[in-house]
Amino acid sequence: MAGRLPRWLVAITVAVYAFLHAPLLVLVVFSFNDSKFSAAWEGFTFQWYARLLERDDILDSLWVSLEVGLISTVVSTLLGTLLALGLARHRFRGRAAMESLLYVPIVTPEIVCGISLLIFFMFLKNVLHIPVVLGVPTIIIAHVAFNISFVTVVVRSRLEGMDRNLEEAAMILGADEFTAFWRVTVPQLWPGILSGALLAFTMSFDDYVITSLVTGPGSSTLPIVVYGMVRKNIEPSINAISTIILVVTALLIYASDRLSKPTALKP
Amino acid sequence: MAEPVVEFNNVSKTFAGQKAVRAISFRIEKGEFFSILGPSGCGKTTTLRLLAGFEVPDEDGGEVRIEGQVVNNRRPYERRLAMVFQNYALFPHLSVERNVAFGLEQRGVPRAQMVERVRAALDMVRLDPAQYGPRPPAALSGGQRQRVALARALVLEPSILLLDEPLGALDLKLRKEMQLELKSLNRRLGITFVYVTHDQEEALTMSDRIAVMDNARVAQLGAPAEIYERPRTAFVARFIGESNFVIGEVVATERGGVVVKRADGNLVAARGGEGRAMGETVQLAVRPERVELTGPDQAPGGQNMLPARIRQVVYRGEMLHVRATLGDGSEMVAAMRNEGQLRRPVVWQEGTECAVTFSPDDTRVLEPEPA
Amino acid sequence: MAEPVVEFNNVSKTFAGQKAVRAISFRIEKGEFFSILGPSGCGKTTTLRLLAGFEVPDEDGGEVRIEGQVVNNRRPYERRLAMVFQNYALFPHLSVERNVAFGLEQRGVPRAQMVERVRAALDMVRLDPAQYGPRPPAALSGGQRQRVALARALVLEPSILLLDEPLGALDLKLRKEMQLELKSLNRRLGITFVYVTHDQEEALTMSDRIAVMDNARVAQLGAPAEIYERPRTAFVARFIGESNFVIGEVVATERGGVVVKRADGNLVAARGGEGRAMGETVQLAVRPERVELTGPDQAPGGQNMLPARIRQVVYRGEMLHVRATLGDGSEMVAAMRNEGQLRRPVVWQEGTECAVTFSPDDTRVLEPEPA
Amino acid sequence: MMELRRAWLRWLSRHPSLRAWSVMFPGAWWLLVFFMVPLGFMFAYSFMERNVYGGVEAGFTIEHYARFADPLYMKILVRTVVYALGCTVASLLMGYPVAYAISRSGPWKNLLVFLVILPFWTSFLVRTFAMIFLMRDTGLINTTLMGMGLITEPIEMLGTPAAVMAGLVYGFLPFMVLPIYSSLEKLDPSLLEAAEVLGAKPAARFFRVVLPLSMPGVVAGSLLVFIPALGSFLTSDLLGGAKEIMIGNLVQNQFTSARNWPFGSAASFVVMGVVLLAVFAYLRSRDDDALAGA
Amino acid sequence: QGCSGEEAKAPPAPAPGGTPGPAPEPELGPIEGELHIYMWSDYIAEDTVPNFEKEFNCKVTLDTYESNEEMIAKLQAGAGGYDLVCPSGYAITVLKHLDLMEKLTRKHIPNLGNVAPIFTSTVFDPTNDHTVPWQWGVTGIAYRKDKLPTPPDSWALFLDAALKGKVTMMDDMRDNIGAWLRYRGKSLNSVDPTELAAAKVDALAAKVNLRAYISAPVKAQLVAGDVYAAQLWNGDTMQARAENDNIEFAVPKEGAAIWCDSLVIPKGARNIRAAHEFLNYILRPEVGASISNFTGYGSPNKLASEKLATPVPYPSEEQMKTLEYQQDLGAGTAVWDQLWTEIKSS
Ligand SMILES: Nc1ncnc2c1ncn2[C@@H]1O[C@H](COP(=O)(O)OP(=O)(O)OP(=O)(O)O)[C@@H](O)[C@H]1O
Ligand SMILES: Nc1ncnc2c1ncn2[C@@H]1O[C@H](COP(=O)(O)OP(=O)(O)OP(=O)(O)O)[C@@H](O)[C@H]1O
Ligand SMILES: [Mg+2]
Ligand SMILES: [Mg+2]
Repeated sequence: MAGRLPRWLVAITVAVYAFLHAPLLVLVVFSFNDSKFSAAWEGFTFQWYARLLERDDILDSLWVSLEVGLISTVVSTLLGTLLALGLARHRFRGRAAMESLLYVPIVTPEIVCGISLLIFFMFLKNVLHIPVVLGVPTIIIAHVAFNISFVTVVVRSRLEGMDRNLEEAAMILGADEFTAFWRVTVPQLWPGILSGALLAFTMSFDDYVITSLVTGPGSSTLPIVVYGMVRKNIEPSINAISTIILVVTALLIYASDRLSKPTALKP
Repeated sequence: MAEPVVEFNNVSKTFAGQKAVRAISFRIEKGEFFSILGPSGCGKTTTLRLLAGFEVPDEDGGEVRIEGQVVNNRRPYERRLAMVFQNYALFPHLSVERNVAFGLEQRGVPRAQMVERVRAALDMVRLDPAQYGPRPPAALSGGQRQRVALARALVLEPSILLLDEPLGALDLKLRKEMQLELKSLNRRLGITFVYVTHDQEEALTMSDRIAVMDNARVAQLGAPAEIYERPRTAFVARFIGESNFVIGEVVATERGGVVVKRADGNLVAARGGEGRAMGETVQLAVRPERVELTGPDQAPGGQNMLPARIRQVVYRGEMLHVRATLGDGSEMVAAMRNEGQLRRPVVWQEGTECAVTFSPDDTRVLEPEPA
Repeated sequence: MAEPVVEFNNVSKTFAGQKAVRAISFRIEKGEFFSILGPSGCGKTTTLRLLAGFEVPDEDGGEVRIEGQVVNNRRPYERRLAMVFQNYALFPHLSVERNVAFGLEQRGVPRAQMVERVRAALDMVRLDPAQYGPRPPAALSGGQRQRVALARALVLEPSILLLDEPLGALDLKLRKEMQLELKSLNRRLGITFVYVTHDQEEALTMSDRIAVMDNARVAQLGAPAEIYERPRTAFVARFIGESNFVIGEVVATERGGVVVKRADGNLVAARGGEGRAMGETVQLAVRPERVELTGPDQAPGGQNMLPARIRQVVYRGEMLHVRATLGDGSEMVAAMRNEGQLRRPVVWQEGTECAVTFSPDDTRVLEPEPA
Repeated sequence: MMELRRAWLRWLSRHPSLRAWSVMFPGAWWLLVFFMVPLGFMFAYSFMERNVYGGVEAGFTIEHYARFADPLYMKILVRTVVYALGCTVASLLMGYPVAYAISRSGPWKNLLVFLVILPFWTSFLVRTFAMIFLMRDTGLINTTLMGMGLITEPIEMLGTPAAVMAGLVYGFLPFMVLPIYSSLEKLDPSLLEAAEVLGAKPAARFFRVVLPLSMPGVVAGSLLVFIPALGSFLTSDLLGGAKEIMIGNLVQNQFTSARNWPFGSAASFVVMGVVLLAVFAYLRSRDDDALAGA
Repeated sequence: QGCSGEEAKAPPAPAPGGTPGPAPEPELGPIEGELHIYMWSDYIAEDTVPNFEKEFNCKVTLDTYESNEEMIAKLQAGAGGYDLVCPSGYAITVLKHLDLMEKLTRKHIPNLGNVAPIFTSTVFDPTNDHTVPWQWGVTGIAYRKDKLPTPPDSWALFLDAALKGKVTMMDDMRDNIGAWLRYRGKSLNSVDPTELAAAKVDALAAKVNLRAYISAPVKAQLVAGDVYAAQLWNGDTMQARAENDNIEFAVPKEGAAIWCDSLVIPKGARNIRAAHEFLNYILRPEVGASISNFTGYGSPNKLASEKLATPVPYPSEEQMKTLEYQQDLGAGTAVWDQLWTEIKSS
C-alpha cells in the first residue's frame, strides 16, 4: 500500500513544520546580526561566533549538558522501556495504581521536584552522612527520575496490542528472554523507544528549574548559563551556539540516516 | 519400549473458563512422525504450544515430559525444539536470510557454516537465496512467507520439530515436494516430528501415528491405516475420509462381528462390536470406495446388499462419487475411479434402480461418542 | 455475450523491478464462479489486489474494468466488492461480531437488520454467535479467524466477491461444508466469485472456469473438465492433478491425433497435436487414473502399451498409486482404487513384470511452454 | 555467566509476579527513591507551618489546603485547566496529521521525526525570544504583512491569549506527535485495505480503524501535553505579558517571591491529586475493558 | 588545583573609616583549592576573574543563579561549596536570620575603606560585619525621548491612557507594588492594609495600560520602539542606550527603590582566605570601575566610581530622601503575595 498522502494532509504537515522551524530560522539569522539586542537587522557579522571562543562558560556548560543529557537519556530510556514492558506484559495486583504513579513525575511542578530533590540529597548528606556532592551525578539522578515516566508512557503506548508471537518465535529458536528482548522486541518497539529517548534528551537538555537546584559548584548546564544571559538580554552568541548545535545535530542525523542500511548476511 | 521423547500425561489448558485442551495423554517415540488432526478450534495449536512451552498447563493440569523430564516450567529455549507457527511469525525487521539465520546465531554456529546452512534451507523450500534472501518478509507472497517460516525451523535440524500447518498455503505440487523433503529429514536425521495438519491425505501418507482430536480431547490415536480403516467413533469416521453410516439394532452377535437389522428390515453384517448386547442400537460405517453398485439383481453373494436408486453423480477429478438413496430416504455414496467422463462415462444415471453392496469385512461397528 | 462484470486487458504490475503480473487478460461473466489457480508466488494475490484496487497497474500496464468502466484509479470502496484476505486482516480492536458488522455499518444497514445478518453470517461459517461473537480475534484459533474473515465478506452479499484462499486453514470436513455454502451463495444470489485457491479439487468442483497462472502469466483458462482432461502445457498437466509424460518423435499424423515413437522404439498414439510436423519432438501426457496395469501379455488391443516393472505401491487413502519403471528407466504411475489393503491387497508387488496400457483417447499432445 | 543468566531466568519463570517485578524493579526503584521519597518530604512540608525566611517550621496545619477554598485560587485553577485543555486539543489537531504523515513516509520517517524534535535542542528561552521577535509589533510577521500592504496597523499578537496558546502548543507539540507516531507506525496497512474494501470511505476508515488503533498513542500524547501544560509558567509570562497568573506561576511564586513553601507544596499536591485521580480512573476503566474483552 | 598561597602585593590600606575599635580577629589559612563564586550572571566584567586568577594563582569557578531564593534554598538545604554569593539587600536579612553568613575578617580586606559612606552601615548590615557592597542601582523609568512628548517624572506615566499598550512595568511584586506605594508617598516596605489597598487600586488602574509585566527583556522592545516607557533599572537602561541613544532614564519624583547587591561569604565556604582576597581585589578602584563599566550600574566603591566611563553619580542628600531600600517584609510577604496574585488574576 504505497498509497500517496492526500494533498491537504501534506499541506498541514508542511505548515506545522514551518511553525516549528520559523523561530529557528529567526534564531539562525540573528546569530549573524550585528546588534546586541536582536531588535532589527543591523548588518552581517561573525562576531558572535568569534565571541564563543572567548566564552569558556558557554562551551563548558555545553559539555556538561551533553554529558548529562546523553547519560540520563540512556539510563532513563532503558529503565523506562523495561518498566513499560512489565506493565504491558504482566498482570499483577495494583497495576493500575503503579501505572498512575508513573504520572506523578509528570504532574509534579518542576520547582517542587527540584526543591524536594535538593532537600533529599541534603538529607542523605547531612543526616545519613552519605557523601553526596551536588554536581553532574545529582543532575543525572534527577533527570533520570523525571524522564523515566515520559519514556515509559511513550513506549507503553507502542507496546499496546503488540503481537507476542514474535518473541515466542525467537525463544523457540533458542533466544532467551534477554536475547529475544534485544533482538526482537526492541526492534519492534524501536519507534517508541526512539520517541521516548528523544523526548527524554530534549527535556534533559532544556531543563532549567530542577537542574539549577541540584547542580553544584562548577557544573552548570547550558540552560543555566543561557537563562543567566537571557535574564538581562539575549546575547546573539547564544543564537550562535544554538545554531551550531542545530547544524551539527542535523548533519549527524542526516549522516546516520544515510549510513544505517540493513546489513546482509555475509560470511 | 524405549523412553518416549515426548509424553503428555493428562494435560489440560483452560482459556478464560473454556477448556482448549482437556486431559490429553499420549507418547511420542524418538524419530516418530506424529500428526495431530482435528477440526478447527479443537485444540491442536494449543497442544503444540504446551509442548513448546508457550503455554503452561493449568494448575493440576497434568505434566508434559520431554526425554523423560517434566518440563512444565522449562522455558521454550531450554526445550531445544523448533517450531513452525501457524501464522508464520516472521521477524518483520529482518530479511529472509536473517530470519532463517536467527536460530543458528543463537546457537553460535560459525559464520561461514551459517551462510551455507541458510542457503541450503532456502533451497530446500524452493526459494532462490539470491533473489529472496535479502527481501523483507513484507515483500513476499503468502506461500513464500510460509516457506521462510519452514526454512527457519528446518535449518536448525532440531531433535524435535513442531509444525503447525506448515504447508497450508502451498499449492499441491509444492506441497508434495515439501512432504517428501520433510519425510526424508525425518528418516535421514531421525528428527521427531509433531505435525499439525488439516490435510488428511498428508497426515495419512506421512505419519507413523496420528492423533485425531475433537473438542479438546484425543478421539483416536493410531497408525494411519488403523485410523482410516477402523475408525473408533462416528466422529473419526466422518472426519477422516468419507463414510457411509448404517444404523440398526443388533439381532445377532458372532465371533468378531454382529448382524444388525435396519429400520427397513434389511440385515447388515459388520466386524467389531465386541460386548454389544442384543437389541442395542449401533452405528456402522463403510467407506464409499468399498461400496460397489450393481444392477438390482446382480448382487454377489456373501455381501451386504441394500436396494437403492441413483440420485447424483459428482465429478471430483480422479474420482467420481455416486450418491444413491436407500428405501428409507437415507443416502449412501460409492466412490468410483474416473475413467474419463468425456469418452467413457459411468453407466449410472440419475434415477437408475440399483443395489448397493459392500462386504461385512469393510463394515465396522462404531463406539458411541463420549458425552 | 453479455457485458462481462470484470475485465482485465493486458494488465501488468511490477514490484521493485520484478513483474508480479505480466500482461494478463481475461473476462469474468456475471454470476460466474471464476477460480485462479497457480503455484506459490505466481501472482494470484496480486491479481486480486489489482481487481480490488489496492494495487494500481503499472504505467502502460493495461486496464482493469468492472461492469464496463475502467477502474484503474477508482478507490477500493468505490468498487463495491468484498474480499477475504489471505492473512485475514481482522480488526484487532473489534470483537468478532463488530468485525463482521463493519461493512454493514459502512453501508448504513439499520441496526436490527444488522444484528440479524451478522448472526446469520456467523452461523454460516459455523461459529456460534453467542460464544464467539464477543471475543476479540486474538482469542480465536487460526481456522476460527479465517472463518470470521469469510463471514465479514459474505455478510455484505456484494455483487463481486474476491476470496484469497478463504478455506486454507479449515479441515476437510468444514471446508466441504463451506464450499457448499459458497457455491449456494453463488447460485442463489448470483454473486460473481473470484476465487484463489491452492486446492485443486476445490477449484475443479466449484468453478465455472479456472485460470491457471504460472510465473505472472495465465497459462490456461477454461472449464474445469477442459483443464483437467486437456491440459495445454506440461506445466498445467503437472500442476493440475498428476500426469505421466511420454516424450517422442512424431512418426505419423492422422486426423485429430499423432503417433509418436519413443526413444526405446515403442509407439504411442495420442489425440491433439494439430500442426505438429513429422520428426518433431513432442511431449504427451496421460493421467495416472487412465492408466491400467496388466500382465505383460494380457494387454488389450487398440491401446498404447509399454512394458514395465513395478517399483513401488504407495498408500494414499482412497487411492493407491502404483509406480512402474519403463525400459528406459522413466517412470509411469497408475492410480487404483483402494479396496482395502488389510484384506484385499493389490496384486502388484515390487519387482513384478507388467504392461502399462492406456488409451490413445486419454493421451494428449502438449504445447511447448512459453519462454 | 550464561549459565547464571539462564538459571536466573529459570527461577523467575517459576515466579510470574517476580518476573514482572524484576523487569520493572530498576525503574520502579529509581522512581521510588529519587522521586517518591523526596516528594514525601514535600508532602510533609505541605502540612507544616511556614517559615518566613523560606523552608518550614515544625507543626501541623491544614490551613494551606484550606486556602484553596478562596475563589481566587479556584479561578486560577479553572483558567489554567482551560488553557491546558485548549493546548491539548490544538496540539492534537496539529500533531495527529503530522504523526500520520511521518508514519506513512517510508524511508524519510526517521529524518522527519528528528526534524520534529530538532527545534527543542535550543534553549526554551531562546526559542521563545525568537517567537517574540516574530510576533511583536515591529516583528517579522507584522513588518512583512505591512510591507505587502495587507495591513496598515500592526496586529497586536504579543500579550494575547492566542500568543500564549501558540507558545504552549509550540512547546508541547513533540509530546503529542511522538507517541502518536510510534503507535501509528505499527498500524498494519492490510487493516486499512480491509476497511476500504468493506466500503469505508476515508473518514470512516480514519475514525473506525486508524484512530482506535492509535488510541494508546493519542492518550499518551494528550496526557503528556495536558499535564505539563497545567504546570507551565514561563510561556504565559513571556508571551502573554504576565498579565494573567497560572497555577504554575502560583506554585513557582510560593517558592520564590512569596517564600511560602508549605502553600506551594499544598498547591502542587492539590493539582496532582486531581490529575492522578482522573488518570487512575481512566486506567482502571481501560483495564476493565481489556479484561471484559479477553 | 592546589593554588599555592602567595601573599598579595596589595596596595597599602587606607585607614578604614567609621570602623569601630578592632576586635581580635581569627587568623585565616592560606589560599587553598578553587574559589567558587555563585552570583547573578553577566554581573562581572570579563577581565575580573582572569586577572584575579593570574595574580593570585587560584582557579575561580563562577556559577550563576537567577533568583535570590534559588540561592538561599541551596544554602539553607546545606549544599555548601560556594565561597562567595551575591544576595540583594533583603536577601541579606534572610541569610542573617538563617545564620548562613560567615563573619568577615577585616584585616584581610584592607580596601574596605574605599566603599562610599552611603553604602556602609546599611539597614541590612549596620555593623558591616558580613557584606562587601558590589553594585548599586535605582529602579526608575526608561523611556524613548523621541516617542514621549515630555520626559516623565512621575509613576503617573503608567496611568496615562494615551500610552495604552506602549508601557510596561516590571514583573516583580516588590518593584511593582512598591512603585505604587511610593506614588502615594508611602514606604515601599509598607505592610499597612489600607496603604496596600490603595496601591492595589493604582496598580489595577495601570494594568489596563500596560503591554506587559516584563523585566530586563523589555530592553529589546525599547530599542525596537514597540515600547515607549518601561519601569527598569538604571544599569539595564544604560545597556539599551548603547544600542539606541534615544533611550533615557528618569527617577520619578515620588521616589523609587534604590538597591545595593553585596558579596558575602556563606556558611560552609571552604576557601575563606581566597574569598577575602577576592573581596579585597574587587575593591581596588580599577577593578571596581571595570565591573561597573561592564554592567552599567553604579559602583559603591568611591574611588572606582570616579573612574567610570559613563559616570553614575551617587544620589544627593535630597534624592536619598525619596529613595528607599527594599527590606525583607517578614510575615508581610504573604500579604503582598496575595495582593500580587489578586492584581495579576483580575
Ligand atoms: N510488496 C512486494 N514487493 C516486492 N515483491 C512482491 C511484493 N508483493 C509480492 N511480491 C512478489 O510478487 C510475486 C507475486 O506475489 P503474489 O502475492 O501475487 O503471489 P501469490 O500467487 O498470491 O502467491 P501465494 O500463493 O504464495 O500467496 C511473488 O514472487 C512475490 O515475491
Ligand atoms: N487466547 C485465547 N483466549 C481464549 N480462547 C482461546 C485462546 N486461544 C485459543 N482459544 C480457544 O481455544 C480453542 C482451541 O484453540 P486452538 O488454537 O488450539 O485450535 P486449533 O485446533 O489450532 O484450531 P485451528 O485449526 O483453527 O487453528 C479454540 O476454541 C479457541 O477459540
Ligand atoms: Mg491452530
Ligand atoms: Mg497469495
